[in-house]
Amino acid sequence: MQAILDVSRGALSLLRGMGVTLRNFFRKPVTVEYPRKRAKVSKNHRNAIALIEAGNIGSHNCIACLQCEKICPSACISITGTRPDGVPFKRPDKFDLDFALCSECGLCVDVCPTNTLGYSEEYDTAGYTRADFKYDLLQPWLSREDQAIERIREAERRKKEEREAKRKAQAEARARAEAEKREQQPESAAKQDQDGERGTGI
Amino acid sequence: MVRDFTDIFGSTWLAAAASVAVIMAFLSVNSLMLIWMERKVSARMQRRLGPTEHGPFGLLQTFCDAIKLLGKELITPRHASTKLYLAAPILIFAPIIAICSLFPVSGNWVFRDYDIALVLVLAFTSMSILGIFAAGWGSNNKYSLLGAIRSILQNIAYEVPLLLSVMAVVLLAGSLNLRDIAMQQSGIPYVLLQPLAALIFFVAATAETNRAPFDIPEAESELIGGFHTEYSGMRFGMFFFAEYSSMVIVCGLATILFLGGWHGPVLPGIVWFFIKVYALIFVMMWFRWTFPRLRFDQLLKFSWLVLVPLAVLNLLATALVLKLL
Amino acid sequence: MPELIHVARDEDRDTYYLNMGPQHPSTHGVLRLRLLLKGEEILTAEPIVGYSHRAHEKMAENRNYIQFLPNTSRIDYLSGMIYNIGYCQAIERILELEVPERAEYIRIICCELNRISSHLLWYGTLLLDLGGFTPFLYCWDDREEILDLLDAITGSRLTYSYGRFGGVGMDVDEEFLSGVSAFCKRFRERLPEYETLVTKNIIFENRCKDVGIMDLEMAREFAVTGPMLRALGEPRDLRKDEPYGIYDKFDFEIPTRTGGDTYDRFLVRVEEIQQSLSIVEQAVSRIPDGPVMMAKPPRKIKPPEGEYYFAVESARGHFGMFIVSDGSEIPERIHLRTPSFANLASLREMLPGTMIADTIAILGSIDIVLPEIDR
Amino acid sequence: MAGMEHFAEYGFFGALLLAGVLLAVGPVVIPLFISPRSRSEKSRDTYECGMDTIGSAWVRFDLAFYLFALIFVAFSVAVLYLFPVALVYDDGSYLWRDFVAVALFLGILSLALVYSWRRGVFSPALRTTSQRTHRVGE
Repeated sequence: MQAILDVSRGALSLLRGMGVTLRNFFRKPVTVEYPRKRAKVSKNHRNAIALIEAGNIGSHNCIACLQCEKICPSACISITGTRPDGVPFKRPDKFDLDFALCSECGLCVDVCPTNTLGYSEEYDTAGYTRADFKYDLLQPWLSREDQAIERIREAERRKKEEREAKRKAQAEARARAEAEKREQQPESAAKQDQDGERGTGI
Repeated sequence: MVRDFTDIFGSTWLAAAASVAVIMAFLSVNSLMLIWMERKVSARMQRRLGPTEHGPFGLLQTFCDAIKLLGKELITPRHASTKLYLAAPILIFAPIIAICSLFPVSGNWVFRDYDIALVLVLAFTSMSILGIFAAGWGSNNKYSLLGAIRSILQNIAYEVPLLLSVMAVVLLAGSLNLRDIAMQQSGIPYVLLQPLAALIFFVAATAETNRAPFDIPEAESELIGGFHTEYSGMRFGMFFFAEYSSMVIVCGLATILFLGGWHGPVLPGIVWFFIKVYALIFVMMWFRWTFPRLRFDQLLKFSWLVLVPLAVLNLLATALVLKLL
Repeated sequence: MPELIHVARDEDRDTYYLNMGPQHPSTHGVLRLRLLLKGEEILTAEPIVGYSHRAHEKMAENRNYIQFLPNTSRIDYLSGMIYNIGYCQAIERILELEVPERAEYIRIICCELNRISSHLLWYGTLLLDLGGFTPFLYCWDDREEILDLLDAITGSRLTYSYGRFGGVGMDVDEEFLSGVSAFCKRFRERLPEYETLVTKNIIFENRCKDVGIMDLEMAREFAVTGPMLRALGEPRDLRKDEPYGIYDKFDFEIPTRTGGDTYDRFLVRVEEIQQSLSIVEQAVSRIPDGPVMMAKPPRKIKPPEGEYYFAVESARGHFGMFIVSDGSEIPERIHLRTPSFANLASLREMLPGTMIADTIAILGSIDIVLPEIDR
Repeated sequence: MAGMEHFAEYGFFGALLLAGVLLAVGPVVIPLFISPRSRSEKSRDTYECGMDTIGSAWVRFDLAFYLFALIFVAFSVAVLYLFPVALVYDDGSYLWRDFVAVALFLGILSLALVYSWRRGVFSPALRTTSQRTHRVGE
């Protein structure tokens, strides 16, 4: 008797299981046909790093401080930089990424002091040789480099002039103030917010 | 009036040649379509899409696969027993065409009408086990060997309930001629008179064809393909071909024995026959994509301690009822 | 039949050795089991590991504490978040850093989601090993939701390096939180379907019940932890026993079973999924506003000289980090105590006497992750 | 000879069997012309999960399997005798003799099953709980 009950209970469980698969048979598939349709990539998705455009100079804002190169656990970034004339910091002349080594940990992006590192949008890179994954991150910016340096110089010059002018104005004011019985307190130039851009000092 | 191929062609040999052509054409297209169907059914049950690339609904996918298999290298393992290893796919494949010729697909349409067709079908379907054992032993691979041993035990375990359930039908019909058996079901199909026998038959048939949940001889997650582990390219293709063809055979047999063969309203008989066959095949696929695999000893226990006693009781009951009526 | 080794003694003629793995579909990676078989019965079983050794512990000695961060989520790639955040918590404990409360909540949500996704993968692969392909894909369908959610905030689907010393890498937005709630709701609706399809399936029950039974003494001997131990009726769980993070603020239970067989391990994990869901729901409903990073995280991580041990409960059990510091930026030694390694060792005792088919079920129920064993 | 004529009737079936053998050879021959050849001897190794094979696969298999084979022989051969019985079952004038014969036959047959069941053929004495083979640290 018990055996018969067991068998029928088992058979019932099997039938109910078949019910589940049949229900799913008529549901809509969840597949995204990948090469035909692109998968949705989250906005924070980590991939090969890229240099981000900084609005005010029309190019990236890398100052070749080598912090990313130092922190990279896989040693896949190599940077060299020189300081152009009239620019207060270095500009990279080589920013290579060996993506074949990269583990997409994102430490370099975290550590970047000028927030100039971000992720590229591609997510299905493929290649036939290791050389295919040697990315030159400066490539897209090469054409704008001269212009960018020009702009930085321009900004630097303007800043210098402003500083000069301010100093001159302050000196004049001071002189005037001294002349007018030394009433006014001189303003500290250092206190002034220079540009609004983070940390770059442009 | 029976119209079989010997009547049409006049000569046995011509008729045989014509039958081979027709059956071979049907079977090759059929297995390719069944593989496609399997992939589509499994995909839909798992909420995937399945093949979509080649042809409409991916219909040509399996044709491409077949062509690819033809271009694959045939590797014979160094330590294999060459004769057995090479004979195995042939042994499995050879009886299939002959078995298919026995099925009456419509009231007056059968390749050759034999009075003992049922015995022939049962005998030759069991022959595939020889091929499986030759493959398993000949490969000299332990996984293959395990698969082969399991296969034999499974086949002999399920042969018995299969025969006993068929016997109940033979008792009712009083004939071993497949056409006669189907003819007698023009009113009520035997599945209504013999529901238990039909169930036992179908379960045993699923096991005979090594389909999940009874696919332990192949058991890709344990035995990595079991008896056909060492087979590559088209030799592996032959096993595949045989598996899907034998699905058609057992489902065709079930259709004739229990579902009334070609009988059905409105549509022509041959259409009804294939509708029933493919519906049964769909159920087999449905099994496969729903259940986990049984363990080997549970499988044997289930056959010997559940199916066989049930089949014996069913047979006795049938015999008793026949006497009472 | 030339050049094969023959078994020497005649009485051994009906036993034979079989390599299961490293290239085997059910050894979950590159585990190799050398089985001595008699027919289908296993006489001895010897797990052989090391095929995917990546020297994570050695790597730790060659880079500073921050640079080791991405490694942690690669040790056990299925519960990468738990390992990653566990490592951060260890360093925070050593340096006595204060983590903002919001960050703690985010950590709990992420870790528990990760635990669910890890259990889902185990669920699917166990069924796959037992021959049920369809539940496997249902699990992956649900797991995908979790991966999408975690991807949105961490930027990675598997190897999250999301934890930071003193907080987490990125704040979560409303969209993420509502996504998590939606996932919990949807997944709770899906659970009965799993139960009908798998848990109550008679074939599945028969495959798992009374297979791979372990007793408590043996579990202690092998230092078995996690769901395997809890399936023996021992409610050991670091989240309750030695609460780290803010686990003590949550209301959850440690599911246990007493049988200690494969089916019990299965049920324990399934209930754990539900408990994790409830933790996630609590966390989402109570998450406070605020920063996700401490005000002034230390620029250089220099733990004082000494030896430290910190452990978290990963999806597989007790994950411990033994950190030896010489006071510099680079660790002297980091030893990782990974749960599956200890759990796997018990195979030697569980396998003999069972059949090949059971091997697969037992192996599946241990829930091994080979890279975590080999490290 | 009457026997020969009887077989001649199955010429059709035999021809189809022959055709099956021939057609099975065909697809295996085609790849010989178009498939690539591997140069590595390693590819002809027996597959054992990527490791070198330990010993041959041609071993003696467990005796338990032999018992299963015996039950099968008992059953399958005996069931064959039922086919002719089934054919003539209901057309005689004997009312109960047929049934009693079949029932007796099946009953005796079932004894084989009962016997092997009682002898424990179907419940292999597999160990499910752990037995100590060695201790940690030994």
